Amino acid sequence: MEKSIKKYDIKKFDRIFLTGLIEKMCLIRRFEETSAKMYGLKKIGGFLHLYIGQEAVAVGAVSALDLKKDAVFTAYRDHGYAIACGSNIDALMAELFGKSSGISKGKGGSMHFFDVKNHMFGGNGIVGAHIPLAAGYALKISYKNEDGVVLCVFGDGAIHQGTFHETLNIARLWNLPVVFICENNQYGMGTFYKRVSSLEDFTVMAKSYNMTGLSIDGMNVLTVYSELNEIVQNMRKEKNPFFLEIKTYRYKGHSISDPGQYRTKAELEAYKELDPILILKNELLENNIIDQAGYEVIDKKCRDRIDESVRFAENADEPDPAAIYKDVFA
Amino acid sequence: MEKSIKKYDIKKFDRIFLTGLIEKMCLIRRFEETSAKMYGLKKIGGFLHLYIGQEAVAVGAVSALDLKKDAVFTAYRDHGYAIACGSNIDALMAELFGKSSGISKGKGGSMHFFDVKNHMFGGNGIVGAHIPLAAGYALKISYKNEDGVVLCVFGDGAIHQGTFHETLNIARLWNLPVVFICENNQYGMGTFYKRVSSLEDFTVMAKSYNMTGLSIDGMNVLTVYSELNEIVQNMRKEKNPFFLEIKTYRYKGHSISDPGQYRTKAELEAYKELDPILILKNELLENNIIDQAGYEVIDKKCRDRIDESVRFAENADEPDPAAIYKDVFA
Amino acid sequence: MSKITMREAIRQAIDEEMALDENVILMGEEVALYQGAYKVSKGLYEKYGGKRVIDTPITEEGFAGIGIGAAIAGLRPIVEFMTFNFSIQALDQIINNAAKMLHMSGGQINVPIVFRGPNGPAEYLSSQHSQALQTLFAHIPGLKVVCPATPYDAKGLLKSSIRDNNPVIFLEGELMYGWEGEVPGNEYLIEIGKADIKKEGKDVTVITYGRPLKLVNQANEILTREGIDVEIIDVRTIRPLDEKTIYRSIIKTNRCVIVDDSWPFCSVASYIGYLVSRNSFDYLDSPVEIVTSEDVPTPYSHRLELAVQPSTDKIINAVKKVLNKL
Amino acid sequence: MSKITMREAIRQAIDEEMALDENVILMGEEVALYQGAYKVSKGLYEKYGGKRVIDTPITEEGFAGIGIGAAIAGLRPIVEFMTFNFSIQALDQIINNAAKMLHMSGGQINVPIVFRGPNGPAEYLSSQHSQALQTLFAHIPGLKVVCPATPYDAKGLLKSSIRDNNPVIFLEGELMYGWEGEVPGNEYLIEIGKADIKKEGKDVTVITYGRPLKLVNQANEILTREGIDVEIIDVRTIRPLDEKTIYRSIIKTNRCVIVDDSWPFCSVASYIGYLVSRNSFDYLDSPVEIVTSEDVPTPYSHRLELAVQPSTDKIINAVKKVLNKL
Ligand SMILES: Cc1ncc(C[n+]2csc(CCOP(=O)(O)OP(=O)(O)O)c2C)c(N)n1
Ligand SMILES: Cc1ncc(C[n+]2csc(CCOP(=O)(O)OP(=O)(O)O)c2C)c(N)n1
Ligand SMILES: [Mg+2]
Ligand SMILES: [Mg+2]
Repeated sequence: MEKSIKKYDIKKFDRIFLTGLIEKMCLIRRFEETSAKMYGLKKIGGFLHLYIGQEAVAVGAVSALDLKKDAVFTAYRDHGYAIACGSNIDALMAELFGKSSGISKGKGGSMHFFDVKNHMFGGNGIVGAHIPLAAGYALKISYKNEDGVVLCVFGDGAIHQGTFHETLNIARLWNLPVVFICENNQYGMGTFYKRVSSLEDFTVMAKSYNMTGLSIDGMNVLTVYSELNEIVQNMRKEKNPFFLEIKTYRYKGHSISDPGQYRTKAELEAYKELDPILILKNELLENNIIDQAGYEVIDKKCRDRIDESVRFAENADEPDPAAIYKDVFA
Repeated sequence: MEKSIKKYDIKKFDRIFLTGLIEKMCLIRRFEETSAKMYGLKKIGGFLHLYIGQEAVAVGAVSALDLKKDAVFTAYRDHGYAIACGSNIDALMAELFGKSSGISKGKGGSMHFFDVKNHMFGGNGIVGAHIPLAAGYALKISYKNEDGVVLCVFGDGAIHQGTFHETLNIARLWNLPVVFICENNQYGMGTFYKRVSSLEDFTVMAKSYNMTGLSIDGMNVLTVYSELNEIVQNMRKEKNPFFLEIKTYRYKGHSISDPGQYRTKAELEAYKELDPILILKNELLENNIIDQAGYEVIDKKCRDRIDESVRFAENADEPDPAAIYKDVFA
Repeated sequence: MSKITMREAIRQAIDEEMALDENVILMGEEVALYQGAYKVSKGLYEKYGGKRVIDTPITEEGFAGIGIGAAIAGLRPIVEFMTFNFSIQALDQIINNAAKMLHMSGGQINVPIVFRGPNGPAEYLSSQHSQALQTLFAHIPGLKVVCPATPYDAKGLLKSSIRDNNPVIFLEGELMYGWEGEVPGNEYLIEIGKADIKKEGKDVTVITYGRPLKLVNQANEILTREGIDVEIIDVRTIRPLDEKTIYRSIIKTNRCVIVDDSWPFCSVASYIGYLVSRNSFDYLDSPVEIVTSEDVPTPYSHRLELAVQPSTDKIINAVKKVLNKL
Repeated sequence: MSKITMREAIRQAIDEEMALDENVILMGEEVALYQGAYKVSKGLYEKYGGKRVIDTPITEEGFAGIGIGAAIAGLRPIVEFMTFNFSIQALDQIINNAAKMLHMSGGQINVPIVFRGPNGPAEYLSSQHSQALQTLFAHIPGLKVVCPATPYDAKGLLKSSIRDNNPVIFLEGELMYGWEGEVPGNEYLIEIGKADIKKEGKDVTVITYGRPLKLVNQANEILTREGIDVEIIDVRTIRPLDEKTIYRSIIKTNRCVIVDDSWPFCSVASYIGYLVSRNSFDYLDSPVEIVTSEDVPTPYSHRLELAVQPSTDKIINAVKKVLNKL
């Protein structure tokens, strides 16, 4: 495994960028906490896969993109990516509430946030099924000689799927600009990733496709951002796919109905020390970029924004039953 | 790529074994030549994928097995494997003729030779689809604590299929005794293997599954036999899967209807120098194990056996139309 | 008799068959340590160990094929799909290997395997996770397709499926696991391919299977109050289909409604609808009606997903329609 | 008008659309250098180059998904399956991504893609290579399914399919590539979803699509000689289905036979059979008959495979049956 070292210098980032990162992570965290609460109140149903603990990955990675030309494809644990891409929070919350003003008109729900305006292409419920879609998007970029790149994010559970392997071979063969990100939160549902993998170091798999493979820490948003930035800038020129494992951890169960009994309390506690918001916050405090009061203003702003989105979603209209026959065909 | 070197000493093999090898290769060659002729005479229809040029692979590999406990799974280019496993030649030819005394009762044809008695489990027409079947068979061996091994043979075109990757991961994880053989005859239909692969050296792929990967010469039957023998003997004890690339060449088109215009005459001629029958024959002559007359006796015997099978197939009964409703359910 | 859930009935069937035959193994995602995403395999890993209750990676095509290979070799695997939505990735293995192996090998190789798991509409899951996929299997010769509606039927039919020497697709309604029903204490089997008349009646035959039986029962209560005497046939097995029981009923009632929660186009409902229209032509007093899912992907919104599915109202309407009471 | 083969008609449609719209690309196994396993893409690689005519590795699920992704991004890919038998490996991509994307994204993302290639019985290929798989696609809302029977229809419908903003499954009969028919020199389109009355008649309606039309025509010649006046409807598009043209015909003939080369259970034939039985109930003088593949895997032996398929004899019998002449 080619291990990444901390190669950023916090002083090189401007203040607005840094507070923007913490704000986005906070916004995701508060969105997720509120979603869970709303689920408890039966405002939301079905599966709800929370992103708490993983915020640095989506925020760091998406911050390295130019969403006018780049695109994001992810799986069902997609709230963080939509927020990182700048989706309207009201529309996201309304989607969870199943309302017609939801981002996917109440037809997609938690697993299917789509926001084409912001180049966020889902939200896919079938493990591994979006991996070729991302490469297909990149095929269009390459065909049109554009310099966009595609982020394709999937879990440690998805990496054994045929779609992953079939797609990486083609992506390398056709020089498609995709960053394949295995967001390794250590578990696929109740299964520790080593229990279903014949190897521990996923970056080895990149070699099968003649790609560079790198594994980085996903709890530090600046690490994620810096690595992605480098990869993305290179890719705009060199048009070669890249494989990246980002190690992270989810604090909640696989979905809201999962008590997560397959891991120890000690493990969970240890990872909570590595909370991505805490890490950035401490680094910002240490470097006098913000102070505690400044952080609290940001956090309050996020909480308020989420509360507002709940009010929006509560008051939004239920879809008309006739909507089921809309959008079957274009 | 871990390259194999010639590690056998021809003097260590007994004469009967060696003449057995050349006889089996001849039998395959004559069977294939005659099949092609019968196809021309419209006795046989559909796809006919000939094994000419690759005989050393099936014969060398299967000779290392004990077919009372081991098993063979291959794809549609399966005549050589059935013959190497000892299937009744009459039944094979009758199968090509679509007769009810065919090995698969005339229902399978060229692509679906099955001979359960001789542990030959097909014969599969969908590229890559038999790879998990082979691992499943090995799961039974492992479950019953038997010491059998399974040969799973597929082409250079099949190696990119999801089934290959999904199966290798599980096979390693569950310690299933399968020798995964990529029989690299350089082409998948009209496509040179490097045109559809992001890497040239397939043995690298073994690393993704924590397996040993080895590439060997498939034109020398004694090399194939010796390597397989070692792998199989180890596997009986250690129950770990193994990945082997065997480099070979097919002299005919992909199937009988393919003129093979995607390769040069020079390439074909160069490989004909490496004819597996010629190589073994020369080695046997040089070492005075047989003489030219001895070889001709063997070859004559093979030709006669094939002629006999044609007579058998010609005279065999067409299946009764009612047979279509048989064997739908057990 | 004791009242148990569908989940428990299925668990018991697997447990009993595993106890009887050591060739029976269970494999799938999260079936062992986690005891199943829907807790169907509760206690089985503990009882039978990791050699017989096997967690797989998320590779449906791969592990379905490995199950088929093991069945070819003589084991009797039960392969759980976490839901049948994911079985589409394994369809090539099921259609091209499991269903055809016996025929194309000229009778040499049979494939005793059960593919089971939740199927059909769920709640608030949108279109990829809320599909009733029986047509994809029922269309294929070489597969048996079973879809029970009660714990009693589920247990008896699953035991028969595990003992069957052919590939069996066993469809469990994703919303049914908590439903309760009487199941006898002693061992019993239910023959695959036999319909069950859940209620005798003389005015109209309502044919269904799986989850919609509950809706049919509810509709029946209302219709009974209105003086309409419904005969309810639960086919239980989609393939082979017990046509005789159906035709016999139509001779009596002369009217027929079929309720099915999959899409209408090329559905089981429309197939039965065709068979009845043809084979009971002279006995039908009105056209056969089918009540199915609406012909659209299932949306997330609960209001919309309910609008998509068969409902008591839709069934009542259909019954009145065939009785010319609309 | 000039006489060209089905192969050439399909090639022309692709060629013309590629010339018109640079977003149209063709991808699949052996489509470029080898010019297609069935030579449908002859000359296209030479004309449009490797950026637009793309050879893929043998990974159906992967390249189908990549095609869908490219369509999401705005290209209009034509994905060739060497045969539809191999499309089963790609079914998850087609069913769960292509068919549902528009609906589950609330109308944001449409998927303008054509999946095409040979489908249906071939000769001497046994069961894995000789399947008519239309049911697997026709069942799914969100897909259009087209299955032409003549070079004229194939060209006009394929051009419309390429221009359609939805996923279209375009099924070409594997045995039909060499069949000839008249095709005009000037450009034309045929609307998806319109049936074509291939022959008017008054005694009986025979509905079909794809390859079996030839058998129906042959049967018709014999039946004409016997004084039976057959109306032949070629639906051309399976989904959306032109029901009106069908019902209008039944009002005239009062008798109906449907011919389809897929398996009967949950087939297109039985679905149309149900629709006609229900919606033309008062006009039918006899039960609708369907002629399909026998309900078994296709065997290799030519004699057996012919026994499995629809035949002129089977069609004639069915027609006589609905006319009560048997
Ligand atoms: C093909 C398929 N199989 C099974 C599932 C059920 N399932 C949903 S999420 C999941 C675990 C995936 O884990 P991972 O890829 O690590 O992603 P994470 O949930 O950790 O983000 C499983 C098995 C599915 N959605 N699709
Ligand atoms: C899934 C699938 N896709 C496509 C085909 C058509 N096809 C048959 S053989 C073949 C080439 C396979 O090449 P390779 O694996 O190298 O085997 P070889 O023919 O060289 O023995 C192709 C594309 C198929 N049978 N199955
Ligand atoms: Mg995970
Ligand atoms: Mg090859």
